Amino acid sequence: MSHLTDLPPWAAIAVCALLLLGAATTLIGSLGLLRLSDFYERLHAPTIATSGGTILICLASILCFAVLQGRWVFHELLIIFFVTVTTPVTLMLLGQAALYRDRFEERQDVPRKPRPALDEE
Amino acid sequence: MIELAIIWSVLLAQSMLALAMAFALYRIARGPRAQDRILGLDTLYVNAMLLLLSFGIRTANTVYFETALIIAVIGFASSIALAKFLMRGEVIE
Amino acid sequence: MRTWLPYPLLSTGLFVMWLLLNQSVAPGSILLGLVLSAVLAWVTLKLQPARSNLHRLGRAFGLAVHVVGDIIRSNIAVTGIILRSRRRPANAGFLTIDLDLDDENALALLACIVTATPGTAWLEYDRRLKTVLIHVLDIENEALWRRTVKGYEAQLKEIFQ
Amino acid sequence: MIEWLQHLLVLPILVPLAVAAVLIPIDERKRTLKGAIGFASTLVVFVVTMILVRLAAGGSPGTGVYQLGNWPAPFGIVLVLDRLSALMLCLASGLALAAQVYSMARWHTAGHHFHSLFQLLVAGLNGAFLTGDLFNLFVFFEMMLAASYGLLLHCSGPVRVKAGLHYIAINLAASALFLIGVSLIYGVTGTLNMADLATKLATLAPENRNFVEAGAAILGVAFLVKAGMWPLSFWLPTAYAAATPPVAAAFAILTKVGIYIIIRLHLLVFGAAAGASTGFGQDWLVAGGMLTIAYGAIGVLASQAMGRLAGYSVLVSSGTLLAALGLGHQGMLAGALFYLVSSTLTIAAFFLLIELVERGRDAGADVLAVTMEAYGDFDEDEEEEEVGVAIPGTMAVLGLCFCLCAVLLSGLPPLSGFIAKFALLHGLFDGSKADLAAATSPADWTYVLLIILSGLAAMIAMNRIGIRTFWASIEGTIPRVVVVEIAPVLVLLGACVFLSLQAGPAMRYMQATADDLLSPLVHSERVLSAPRTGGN
Amino acid sequence: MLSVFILAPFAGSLIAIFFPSDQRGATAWFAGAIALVCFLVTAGLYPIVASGNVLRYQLEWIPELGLNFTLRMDGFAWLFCALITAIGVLVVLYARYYMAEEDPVPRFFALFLAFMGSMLGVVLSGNLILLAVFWELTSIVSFLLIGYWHHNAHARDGARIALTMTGMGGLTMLVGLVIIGRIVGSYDLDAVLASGDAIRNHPLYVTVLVLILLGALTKSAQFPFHFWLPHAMAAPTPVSAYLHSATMVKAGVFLLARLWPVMAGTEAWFWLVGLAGLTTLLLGAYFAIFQQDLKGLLAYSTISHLGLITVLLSLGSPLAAVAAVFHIVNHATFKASLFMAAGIIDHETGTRDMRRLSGLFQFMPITATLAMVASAAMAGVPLLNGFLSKEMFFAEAIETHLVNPLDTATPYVATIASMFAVTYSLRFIHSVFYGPTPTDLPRKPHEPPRWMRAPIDFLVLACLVVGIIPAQTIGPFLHTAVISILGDATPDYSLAVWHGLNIPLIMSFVALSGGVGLYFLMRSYLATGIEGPPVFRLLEGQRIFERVLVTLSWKWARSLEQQLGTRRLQPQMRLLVFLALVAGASPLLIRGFTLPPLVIRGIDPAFALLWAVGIACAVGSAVMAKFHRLASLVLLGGAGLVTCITFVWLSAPDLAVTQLLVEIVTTVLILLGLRWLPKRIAGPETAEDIPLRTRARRLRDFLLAIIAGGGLMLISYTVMTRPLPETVADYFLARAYQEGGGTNVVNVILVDFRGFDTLGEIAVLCIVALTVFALLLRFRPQADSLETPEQQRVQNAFDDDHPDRTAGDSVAEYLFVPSVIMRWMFPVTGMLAAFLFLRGHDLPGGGFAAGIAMSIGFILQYMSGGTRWVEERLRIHPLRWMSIGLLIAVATGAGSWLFGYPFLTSRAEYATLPIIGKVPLASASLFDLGVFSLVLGATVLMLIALAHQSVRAPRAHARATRPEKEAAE
Amino acid sequence: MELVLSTGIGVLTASGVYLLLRPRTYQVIIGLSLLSFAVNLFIFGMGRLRVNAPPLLEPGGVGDLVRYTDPVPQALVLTAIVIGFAMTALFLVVLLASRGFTGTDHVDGREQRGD
Ligand code: NA
Ligand code: NA
Repeated sequence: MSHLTDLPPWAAIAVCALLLLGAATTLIGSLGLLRLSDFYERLHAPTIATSGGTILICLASILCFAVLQGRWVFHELLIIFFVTVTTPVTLMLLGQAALYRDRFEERQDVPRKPRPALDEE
Repeated sequence: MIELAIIWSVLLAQSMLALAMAFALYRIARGPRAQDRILGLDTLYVNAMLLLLSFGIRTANTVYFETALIIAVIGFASSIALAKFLMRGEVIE
Repeated sequence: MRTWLPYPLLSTGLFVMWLLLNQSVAPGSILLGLVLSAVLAWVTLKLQPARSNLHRLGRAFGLAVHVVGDIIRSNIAVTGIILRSRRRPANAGFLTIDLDLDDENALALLACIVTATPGTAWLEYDRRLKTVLIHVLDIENEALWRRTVKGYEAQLKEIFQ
Repeated sequence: MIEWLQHLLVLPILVPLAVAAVLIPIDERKRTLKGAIGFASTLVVFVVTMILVRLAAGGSPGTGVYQLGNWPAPFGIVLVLDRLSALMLCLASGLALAAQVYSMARWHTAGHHFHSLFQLLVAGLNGAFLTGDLFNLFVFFEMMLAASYGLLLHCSGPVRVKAGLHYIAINLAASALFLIGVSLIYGVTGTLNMADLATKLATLAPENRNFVEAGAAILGVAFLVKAGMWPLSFWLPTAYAAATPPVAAAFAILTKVGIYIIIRLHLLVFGAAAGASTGFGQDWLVAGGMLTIAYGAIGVLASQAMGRLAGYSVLVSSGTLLAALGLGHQGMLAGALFYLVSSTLTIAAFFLLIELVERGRDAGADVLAVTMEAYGDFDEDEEEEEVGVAIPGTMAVLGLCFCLCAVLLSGLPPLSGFIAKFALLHGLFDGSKADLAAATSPADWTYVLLIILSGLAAMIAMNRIGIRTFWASIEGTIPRVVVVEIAPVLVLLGACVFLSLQAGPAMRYMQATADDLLSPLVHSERVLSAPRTGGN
Repeated sequence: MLSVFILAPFAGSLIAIFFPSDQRGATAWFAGAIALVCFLVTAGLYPIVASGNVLRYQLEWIPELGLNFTLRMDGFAWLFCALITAIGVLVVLYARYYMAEEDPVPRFFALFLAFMGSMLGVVLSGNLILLAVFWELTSIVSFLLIGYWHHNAHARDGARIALTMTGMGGLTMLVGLVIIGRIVGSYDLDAVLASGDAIRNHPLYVTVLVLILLGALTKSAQFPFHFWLPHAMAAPTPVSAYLHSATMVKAGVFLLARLWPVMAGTEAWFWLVGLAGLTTLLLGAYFAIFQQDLKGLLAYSTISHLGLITVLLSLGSPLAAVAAVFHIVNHATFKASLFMAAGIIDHETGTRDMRRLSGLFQFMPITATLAMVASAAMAGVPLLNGFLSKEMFFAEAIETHLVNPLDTATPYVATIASMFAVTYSLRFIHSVFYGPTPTDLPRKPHEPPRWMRAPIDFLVLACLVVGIIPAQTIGPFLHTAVISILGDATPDYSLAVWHGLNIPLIMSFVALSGGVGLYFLMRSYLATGIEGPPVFRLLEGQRIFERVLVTLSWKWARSLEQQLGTRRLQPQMRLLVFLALVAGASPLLIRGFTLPPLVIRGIDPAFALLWAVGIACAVGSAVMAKFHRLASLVLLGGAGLVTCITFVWLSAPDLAVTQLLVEIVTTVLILLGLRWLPKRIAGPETAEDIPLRTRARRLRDFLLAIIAGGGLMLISYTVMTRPLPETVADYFLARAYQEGGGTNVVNVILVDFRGFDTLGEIAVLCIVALTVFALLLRFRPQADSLETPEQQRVQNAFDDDHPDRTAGDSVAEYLFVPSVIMRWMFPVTGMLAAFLFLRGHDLPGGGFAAGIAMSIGFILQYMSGGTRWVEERLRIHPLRWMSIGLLIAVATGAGSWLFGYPFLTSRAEYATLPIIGKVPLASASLFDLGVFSLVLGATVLMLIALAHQSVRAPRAHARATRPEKEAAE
Repeated sequence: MELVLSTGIGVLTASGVYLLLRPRTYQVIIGLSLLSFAVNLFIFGMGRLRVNAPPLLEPGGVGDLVRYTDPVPQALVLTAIVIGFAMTALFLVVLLASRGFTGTDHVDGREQRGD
């Protein structure tokens, strides 16, 4: 069984840097959940984790295992791909739900549902 | 020296991710609205996935990868169900 | 060909996924991957997802590079917004953009790209008016966002026509 | 044993399991077919268990240990056939057969997948009786419980659902306790096999023994919920009374599973070989059992409806057994086993009888209305297939059956209920002639008193309810009862009569069973040293 | 030969049931023949018994317990047999005429024969327990006989009281008999009768005595258990004549006499038996005077006479025992005839009320004469049999047996009671046969049919003959009986009418004259027609009994049931938790338990932080479960996620995968259900608004929860910090690959080492899916959840308001983009499932995980397209998948039988295929395929069944409300 | 590690038990779920805690408890998870049916005073 300490120093430093960077990005993204004041603004926070955080940590993982095991198969790419594809679905639905609710509660800072031209005449 | 750096940086990264989870939890617990909670859960899932990946790096073991992959591929199912419930009052129509 | 391999791109994607998952190019693995990806595509046919005519698949690579670049940029930007002190709240707002994409898959891809990019979120698409409502975290660069989205749309139109 | 005969051991589990699988996709409208397949399966199981009883009674060494997957104990899961498990299997499958036949008159039409669930219940029961592994026991326990949930809810309706909710909630909590207990035992001893545990307990370090005992006590609570010990049993009369008759009849054995496992744990694991832990929990059983008898008897008296009366009778039966087990008179064990068989058969017959009797009365009309409503739900099969012909003198037969039930429940002579009570008393006063007084503790006397009082309570209550039903209500319409409904009742009661007539051989079997149970090390040795098929 | 006594009546009883109900004569002839046969056999056996032999018959029943079917006939038993069978014949003859056309006679005679058999069983039992068996049988059969006319409420009450009293006595007596048997070492009567000293000197003697007396005294209607007998008079008169004079009530005194040699003679015996007997003797006679019902009078008289016999037996003197036996016979003779006479009067006049009867002598002189003679016997008039035994009683009463007040009181009580007997006998005769011609009788009286009177003729003749020449008639039979009880202790006694002028004779004279005087003194009082004796009338036995019974068995029982039990769930749960705590803690506390050292070092801060999140999730979920269900569910998901990461962290990737997948499906399931729950909006949850009781209850539950959590925490911490014991895991780790063919040991355990668990586990899943499916088919949602959710209504309303939109446009619109992606995810999920399945044996994954993953793929489609959309395109047969899955699993396991191995023995082979190379073919994989199929089917079935409610319920609702609307229009 | 996990088990148990004693069916089902997490972790803990020692053998390997964590509790937990899942589903449907029939989500099918 291999250990992380088996990595050559350059790779170790790179892996650690990527990992830390990714984790930090993710942390900031989650911090956004805390700090941003409005739901629609908070909607952007998770995407930092799903994009920046995921890419960086996956890169760290790819690099780590590529060096450790000498293989060049990047199955972490699957994670990047699927996270990128699936997270937006939830966010879209959530955004629409919020939109619907705000309209229903007649909040003013939300755009109305677009009316077709026919309707307006 | 380098070993120590590796250990500490992995530890730091994991702690950051766990902290990120705590932030997401805050949003879940506080709301104020249901969509905020679901957003928090979605974030929690992604953070958990990254934590798992980092754990894979830490142990240099690939067997933990599948759990992360499952979160990536179908983890969104529960948040979609929640979001749809919010939107339509019903998960499956 | 269509009856046997209704969604070639899907099957290819599934096959690649299989190989990546198994991290193996052994004959058995390849054969199993081929069979599985064909069978799954065939089952998917029953759900009748919209078929797209893909023309210039080569352009897809360019799009990908473009997207990754944008993602990195907006990551930095949004990180900055979050870390800014509370005294300067984010200047967020809604944006309605007219689109002329018809292909469902292309639209879905566009939605993914827009939403996956920090700082923009796809909210609501109106099929009749062909408009999309987007929320952006930094409304000051409204023109930039319109340009970006239209840019993606153009690239997608090239691929899906 | 002939080699293929060895595989008979697993059939009581596999046959119903496979048949259930076959039954699942068959259209609900082909009820006759489903019923026939289910009946055939239950019949096969019954025949197999009869053979198993004979094999167990023969008791040649080296038989009756079935190593699933050909892995030896304590590593793999083994099924263990001894006299006790064979007896329980036979009893369970006999009841199942009766309930199965009864259900085919009408109740199986009152909901979907009755026969599949029923087969799975049989499989679960048989598994619980056969397995020699604590965690596998949990699995079969859950299987049995899950099927019982499904069957209790069979035919739906507010009463059943309300009762079901409580039943399920409590049993789910109890299942959590089961898991905690089992895993705690594993965490300290490193084994899940009961026979292995029995041998390990004596040599365990004291600080670990504490935890085994704590685990066993928690496990015990879970089983006592199932066995219906007061105060864990308030759900039971309600649930049993709410269940449809064939289901309630099959439930009569469910509480006995709890008892069965308590017997196993008490006499195998904490038996004579358990060192300092021998007899662990005995006082709790005595106190709990006696309180259960008292509560059951009070409930029997307080019951207005026969269903609840039967439910409380279940408690009386459980309490009698638990206390008998706890009192620790070895001579009582055989009597207790006899009592177990007799009371189970009686209560099952009574559950089946109740609906037939009440059908003629106004109160029964409601039950029937529920049935009819159940028919109505799928419009296309209104056609009511009556199996057999209505028998003349229905009331006479029902009355006779009721009398037999009353006699059996109150332990009046000459039937098995009396013999069982006599055997218990005979075993209780087991001191030598001179020190009989000294050997009989206050607990023993309390037990005797409770036995008398519970018999009296059953007599008064059955009397009251029987008079009201058969003597005081001449105006009530004579119920329409078909042969397949009354036949199982008669067969079950007939079994009691047979048991009474053949009490000698039966008691010999029980005595041999008791002797087996009282020598746990022999049992453990047999389980642990059974050879694998094909060497090594 | 003895078995005839049991066999014939019971077989006859069985046959008699099947006689047609209109065949009164034939049934009676049949029953009579059986009784006669028994009588003749009895008669035939006399020479053997008379020569001092004891007849035995034994059949093994339960030799292990010493309970055998032993019949034993000695002189005493013979005498009883003769009594039972002879009077039986007479009663059958009588009943033939007594029973009305419309009475279901076969049932009567069947029960009658059964009773005769039971009674013969009691007297012939050679085994104590067998005696108890027949004893209770007489109770049961008598219950049915008393309740023969069950349309009559009195009959029902009488039957119930009789059974309750005698049954209870029988139950206690059984205990006594068992103890005697254990003291003696055998239940065999011969052995018992030979162990008198052992029994009398045993520390449990008094206990045994009390237990047995409870049986004997209840059966013989002795004070204070006497009150059931008068109520048993609701029975047809033949039953009263037989059971309540000659036979059943004699069973109690029979038992006392039977056990007399081994139990009598002690002070306890004297006090207990004597006190009961004397009280009964006096009170019975006193009560009898004041009865208005003929049979009531006879019943109290019977009680009194039984008291007399009991007193005789209590004295412990052999001579008294002789008198007792003698009186048993005498009483049977005259009382049976009196009952029959009363029955004739009732039969011919239609009433038994002495207030209405009078002057019957002119209508039925013969019957009247017979009744007068029998009454005289009852009163103890000389030259009749009653006089003889009463003289013997008086003689014994004045003897001193033990020096105590009871013994002193005996002669006085005896005299007074005899006086009362004269009074009530006189009253019986005088008020029925003399006086004015009756005017308001329901029927015009005349003599009964000749053969109906014949039994009385015979019995009264017997009274006379025995009364005049006792030594030549009853003498030898009595002697045989007495010898068999007393053996060598048999005293000299003389059966003669005249013993000279002695104290007993004076007592008789006092009684006779006093009785007559009393009658004439009381005539005016009796003429008032008040039922029952003065003073005592107010505390009538039966009413007290009824009230006590109702109070005890009904009111108390019901309130106790409510006090001791509950039908509410929360208290039950609380008890369960509490008892589990007690159970878990007590071994640790009792045996002592040292706290493990607290290990803080080595805690990973990230892990700790993770669990801080997990703990917050758990607590939050609990807090929000009442008013913020969605939040609670989301937090539950968080707790599940932390659990999942924990599994990964601590080397259980398989668990993590499964936990995660299950978590997702559970969330969807609960969400599906949430739609059908009532809205619950945060109420007044401020501290002031909550009642104090509620707060107290919550605090208690909170404490209970804290203790439970703390307990489990402590236990788990302690065990986890201890070294792992030698476990079976070593075996699995060593063999998983070599013999199980897989590197993922957990999976090999699941499909091979402990594959049977997995089989059971998928069966559970299958059961639950079927249950859910079946239950939901009958699901009736509450009206308020029937409507489509508010969101949908608003959105549909929006669609309706806009002419360019059609219903459902809104949903189509907002799902437009998401559904494209969700649809493409379907094959991806399939690929993931295939991957998880195939690697399971070697790496984390397996059939279960694959099945759940695949089912999530289906859920996604349902969520995106809706139920109808999916089902128009995909034909899903979850039931079939389940069936096939279970069958595959079972068949795979059974496949090993072909190779002669036990069920589930796995075989792992490598097949070499062209191009592809070696392919692992493990039977365990096939088993796992079954798991996959079943899990997929079951999960999908549950989800779909729930989802279908949204489609089904509104439709059903519409269908149900349509007729109403039409009606309204 | 042990301390953290056992604290987690304790809190999960306490939350679950508290909910189990509440009057609303939904509270009970959440309680049962929390309790089942606790129980699963408890079972798991009975095999002791090891980091990075998953019981996955090298191909052809023979394992022992020195190198690998105890796989038995893991197998037990897997079974328990599945059964727990099934029971949650069942209880959910029963509580829905109960609510449908009785009109209330009280565990006793009717509102009690002071809950
Ligand atoms: Na975005
Ligand atoms: Na008169």
